[in-house]
Amino acid sequence: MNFDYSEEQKMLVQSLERTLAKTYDFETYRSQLATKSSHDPALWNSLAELGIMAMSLPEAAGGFDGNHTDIALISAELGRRLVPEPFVSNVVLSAFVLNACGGDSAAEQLGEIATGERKFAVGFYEPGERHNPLALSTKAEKTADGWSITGHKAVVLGGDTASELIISADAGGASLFMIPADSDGLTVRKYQLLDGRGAADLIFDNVSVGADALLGQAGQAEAIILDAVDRGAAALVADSLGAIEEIIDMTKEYLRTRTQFGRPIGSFQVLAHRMVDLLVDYEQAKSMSMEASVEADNEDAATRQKAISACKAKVGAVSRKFGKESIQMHGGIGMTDEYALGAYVKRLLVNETMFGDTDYHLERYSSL
Amino acid sequence: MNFDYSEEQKMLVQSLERTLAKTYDFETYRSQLATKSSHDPALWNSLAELGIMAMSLPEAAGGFDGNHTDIALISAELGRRLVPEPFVSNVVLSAFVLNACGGDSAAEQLGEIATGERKFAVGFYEPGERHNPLALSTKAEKTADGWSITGHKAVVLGGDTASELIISADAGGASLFMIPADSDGLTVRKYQLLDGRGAADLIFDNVSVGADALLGQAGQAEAIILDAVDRGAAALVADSLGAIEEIIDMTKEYLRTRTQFGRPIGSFQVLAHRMVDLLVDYEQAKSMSMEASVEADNEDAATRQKAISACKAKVGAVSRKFGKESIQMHGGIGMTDEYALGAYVKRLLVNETMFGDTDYHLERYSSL
Amino acid sequence: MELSLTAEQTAFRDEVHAFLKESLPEDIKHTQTSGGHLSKEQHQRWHKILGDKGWSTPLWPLEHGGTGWSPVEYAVFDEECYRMGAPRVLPFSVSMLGPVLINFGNDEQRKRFLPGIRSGEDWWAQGFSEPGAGSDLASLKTSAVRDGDHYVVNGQKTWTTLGQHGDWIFCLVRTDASAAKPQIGISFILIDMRDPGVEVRPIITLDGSHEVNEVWFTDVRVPAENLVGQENMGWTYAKFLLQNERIGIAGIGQSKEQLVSLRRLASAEKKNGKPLIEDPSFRAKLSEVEIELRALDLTNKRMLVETERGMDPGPVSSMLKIRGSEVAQRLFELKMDAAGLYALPFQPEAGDAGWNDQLAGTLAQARSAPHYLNTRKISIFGGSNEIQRSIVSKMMLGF
Amino acid sequence: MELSLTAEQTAFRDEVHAFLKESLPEDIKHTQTSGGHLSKEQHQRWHKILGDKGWSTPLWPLEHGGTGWSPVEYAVFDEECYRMGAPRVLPFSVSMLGPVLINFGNDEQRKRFLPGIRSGEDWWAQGFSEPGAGSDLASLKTSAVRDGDHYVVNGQKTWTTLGQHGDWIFCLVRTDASAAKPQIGISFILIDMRDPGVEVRPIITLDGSHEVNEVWFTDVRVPAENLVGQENMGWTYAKFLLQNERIGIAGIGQSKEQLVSLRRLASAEKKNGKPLIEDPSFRAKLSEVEIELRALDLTNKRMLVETERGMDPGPVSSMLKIRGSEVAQRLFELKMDAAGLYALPFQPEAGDAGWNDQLAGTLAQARSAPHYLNTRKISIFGGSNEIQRSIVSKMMLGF
Repeated sequence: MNFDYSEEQKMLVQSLERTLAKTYDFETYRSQLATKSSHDPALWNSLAELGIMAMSLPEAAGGFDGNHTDIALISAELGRRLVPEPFVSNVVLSAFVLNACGGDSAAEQLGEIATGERKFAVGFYEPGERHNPLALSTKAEKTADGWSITGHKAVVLGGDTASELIISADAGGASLFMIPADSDGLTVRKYQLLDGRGAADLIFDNVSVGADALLGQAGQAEAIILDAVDRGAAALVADSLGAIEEIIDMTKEYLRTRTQFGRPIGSFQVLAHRMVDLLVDYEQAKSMSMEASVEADNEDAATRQKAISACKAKVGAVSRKFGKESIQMHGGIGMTDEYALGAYVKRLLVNETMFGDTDYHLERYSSL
Repeated sequence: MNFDYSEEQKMLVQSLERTLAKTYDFETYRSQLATKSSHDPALWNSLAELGIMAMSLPEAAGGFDGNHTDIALISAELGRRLVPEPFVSNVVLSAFVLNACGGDSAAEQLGEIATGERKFAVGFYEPGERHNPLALSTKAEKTADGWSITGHKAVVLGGDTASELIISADAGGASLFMIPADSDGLTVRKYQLLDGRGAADLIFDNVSVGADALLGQAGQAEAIILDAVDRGAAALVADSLGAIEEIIDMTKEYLRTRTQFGRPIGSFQVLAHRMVDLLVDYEQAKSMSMEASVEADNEDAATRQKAISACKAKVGAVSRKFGKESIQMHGGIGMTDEYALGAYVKRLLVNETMFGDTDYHLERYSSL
Repeated sequence: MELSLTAEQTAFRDEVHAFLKESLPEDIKHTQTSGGHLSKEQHQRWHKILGDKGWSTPLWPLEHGGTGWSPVEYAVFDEECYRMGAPRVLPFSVSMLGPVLINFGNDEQRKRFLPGIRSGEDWWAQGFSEPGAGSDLASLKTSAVRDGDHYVVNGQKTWTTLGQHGDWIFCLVRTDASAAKPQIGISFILIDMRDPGVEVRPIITLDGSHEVNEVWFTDVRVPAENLVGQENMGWTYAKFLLQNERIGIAGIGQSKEQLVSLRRLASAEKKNGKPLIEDPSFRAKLSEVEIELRALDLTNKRMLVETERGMDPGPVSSMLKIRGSEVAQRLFELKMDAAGLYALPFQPEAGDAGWNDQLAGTLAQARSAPHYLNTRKISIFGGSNEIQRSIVSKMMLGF
Repeated sequence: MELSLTAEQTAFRDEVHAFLKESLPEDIKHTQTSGGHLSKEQHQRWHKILGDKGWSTPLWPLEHGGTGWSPVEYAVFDEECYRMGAPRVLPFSVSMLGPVLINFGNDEQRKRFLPGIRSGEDWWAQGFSEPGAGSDLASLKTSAVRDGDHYVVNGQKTWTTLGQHGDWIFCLVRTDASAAKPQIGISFILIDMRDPGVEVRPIITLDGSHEVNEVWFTDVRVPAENLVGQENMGWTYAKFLLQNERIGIAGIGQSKEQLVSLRRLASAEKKNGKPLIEDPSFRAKLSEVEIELRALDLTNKRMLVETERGMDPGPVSSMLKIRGSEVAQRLFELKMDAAGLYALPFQPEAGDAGWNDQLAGTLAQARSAPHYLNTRKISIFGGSNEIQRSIVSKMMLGF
């Protein structure tokens, strides 16, 4: 039993930290938001050059054969710096699905993810069915030369920047399809999320695709979907931990330096003790996040799901508390858009809600 | 809309307060516990003489035709003084059931309750079915000259002192029977509850009773049972409010006078602010208790049940918090048996759990 | 004890209902109930309608245009407004400044300002908080230096709600910097925001809305007749003003309205193929806050009645504000959770009048997270809940 | 990162398991797992069995009888004990006094006292708290006045756990009443409880059990050689002792055992005709505490490892105590709630060895409320959770 990261992992994180410290501060983040885009090609390329997209991918696709603890380390840095780039949708979800489904073009596509040159996104969820990734109204009907797809995918992370969309549809059971974003009959309604990351609703109206659009076997996708969602959840949890660490630093600093009634507000016992409870919660969340990053790769689905759900539920609850308490402790300044705290709180809200919210995972945990 | 008690009510409470202040302090309570009995005939008689048993009973039975706000006022005083006497089981539950079922001897029995000369108890609950008063395994079978009863009634409040036991049994639907405590085949397993009030488990093994043991109509008792339980719940809630007021006084006093680190512990902000939250909770609980005491008499069952469940759930949650917080604020002394606080905390636990606990009422409220 | 409304109170409620039904403009009702932001014109139009009816300043003394309503009647009015989708009149002029002018102003000031408050024609902003003086209000630094028959004001106020619309602002300013205690040497003064040297800068809050502002004063010359009461006595008037807020401070009407809208949203959302509102775990949370609100409603009325009879109003308003804000925040939180994934797209303009772009999700879903974020403020502004707890503990524990 | 046990650690766990299976007496296991009170004889018998194995003082330095286990191995041992129903050795002699004697005592004292601690033959009690010195330990008043080659001790200690069995008590006493700060002038001294002038009076706690005591000292003559370390330096040793508690302080093993017993109880109880453990609302509460415990288990091991590598142990033990006590208390609370109506009959003797009267409900139900009440103490004794929070905030915030 050990809680250590490898030397390679530490070096990767250090170079990522250094790059972001140089190129991406809160003002950069705000300017990027002002452009109404979640994506900056220059930043994306510099991240790709660091190797963060390749780290966890198979060697055959130009990757370094890493595991989910690599993903977790990288996600934490992106969360810490509020980077809105579509890392999770490409490197975690799309790469996993492509790898799991195999197929002729998979190696090539994984290679494009590793270099960052092509972007993918994965859509499972649908309107009106909350957090269940297996609830499926989207239909894929067999046609003479392929498939015709009709349905609606909700809040697809990275759907605003992807050229290829991987979605689940009912073709005699849950199945996966890859569809170009510019297909006829497909409306991609793009928007940004609370924290500036990008997403889209995808509306398919009899979209015709070739036979090769089907990834893997028709009707056999449930296990892959659940596995992909678990990996996405584990990545977002790590992202939250990065954000929480930043919130802790900001809040401790504020408690030490902001004075009211002639003394630092941290010297008021109610605030100091509440900060301590947050610190204990942080340690608990950190432990769960570490466990999730290890178990995300576990091939035993029940063990993996139990660990992921425990973690998503716990980190979700802790994140909510951090959001409320850090704003309250900051007072008015915490309410303003030009102070970074609010951006972190919104990042946590998105991470909490994506890939199953706290209640969903608490219930799944209970049922396992 | 007004929140006032009548002059008669205020006078009754004052005389009850005066009597208890004179005759029943914490040391009296402890000596009574030491006797392993929930009942002191002298105290019971002096309470009867004040008219507190008669207050809410019908004039025809020698009562004063009062309502449930009278019960609430009296219950609060009994809670405030930790009096373990079987007031609720007689004056609230038994009197209501006897009155509701009518019958030849009802007036006489109500008269005996008004004077305190005979004691009754009501048993609806059974082992293994938690807080549902309608779950019924006890059977009453018709015999040539009456009924034969077999079953088990759990934690019957006042069952240790009652000479007559009113229980529910299945006789083609929920039915009520009155059975002498000394009947053959009936085992009355007496004990005291956490706070010193008395109760018993009743085990019926083919207990033969006459035809007149049936109260009201066979199979028609469900509405009466639910109504009786609601009245019991409203009385216990008022009892809790009395206990909570006493806890508030003790805790405020302790915060003001106990010094640590050279200052009163109430001057430590975390304790002061937690006390404020308790005071707000108390006001909320008090409002709900008032509403319950008014609505307990409401003939519209849905309105009554909704108000009672809201109140029982709210006061239950507040009581639990008061128990934990008041002990924590007192520190070690709050853990000891010879300090009164623990007795109040235990009184609250009994009141929380009897006649449906917090979860039961939250769920019932949700379903109405 | 009688917890239902009396026949008179019921008749009064019916009267309010009938008036609102007849007089509340459809567009205002729509903006209000859909969770949008009212425009300045909408605020003022509604204020004027109430003023014409004599109901814009109900709690003022009769001789100044009050209605003589009891606290319970006011609560009935307040609830009926929310039930019908009517906005509340903003508190700055009516609930804050008005009573100060009535109690501490002079006849000249009352004659000059009360009519514009009653009609809503004058838009008043509040200038209390400063960047360095939040919870510790008395440490404020904005200065007013007497120069002939004027005061020259310099400094900065912040968190000025809807100050972007302001005609006038009432401010706490420091008139004696040498006073022994920070509470001494503060004055209460009225400043025309259209005067030279007054600058309003927007503060965008984390939900993306522009509701609060900074107000900067650079050598603003304020006529000395705009001083309210005595110089250096402003702290007394400010304390009076803050305590005076207790009626309506629990936000019962607003929370009841939010509860209705939460139930509506949860009925439309699905979980496991059934409406979310039928889900046991959601129902338990809904019931808990519903019961808390039910209790708060009664507590509010009970305390207002007790205050009328002489109970110390200090802890009452603080206790009501603490629990009222907790209940309101919980309702908005549950709404965001009920909205599910569609709480996440950020479309802050969606609430603005005239916005007509395509939404991801419904308007209720789209507004849920911004509302949640925005209402974090209610436990901070107007004296944080920590300050409120200290007020109560001081009064009830002595610490 | 590798969160599973290594092959060596698994082998170690198996070794512990095999030893416990062979050596744990059936009666001790039964008393322990049924939630009863161990008798003095049971405590000492088990202590001796562990001592004979060399496992009674595992965390001591090897040369004094320690095992050289790593923190993770100790955690494995601790959990396996609870899994098998083995009691923990009481901390007073082994975890508190022992390390102080090893670090600050003299050879003579070590030779005289360590063997009796390892074997459990000497029953040690702790004499720190006083009626006026709870959280504020340094304000203690019990005095020790030097008289020739003795100290004469007068005063009163309280909350002395299982002091009714005590042979010896280690005490903080005031040896210099004129010191400038209360922390100065305190000494650490060992007192034979069988000496004249020592009186133990029971304190019955609100759950009806006799676990803690008052210990009164009237002119007790203590040989000067029983002073540990230097006179007036006792506060330093006491702080060392309290910080030294971090291993095991989170109570993981005990809470895991309680979780099992909670699940057992909730499987036997019925709600709406089905086992309570299948009820969604109960399951949600169970899952929440289960997840919290799962996190705490990892946090505990992670922090112990970090402490070994030089992380400041101060905040670690406080953080683990805070959350560990909250989890434990929550488990006992859920157990009481799960027990339903049969939590209410008060049968405090039901846990005593040999009690054979008829119970209302099962033993698990009967013990549930007394256990809930009794475990309120764990956030009070040994430094209340408020004190722990202040320790952490001092170290991590500077306040």
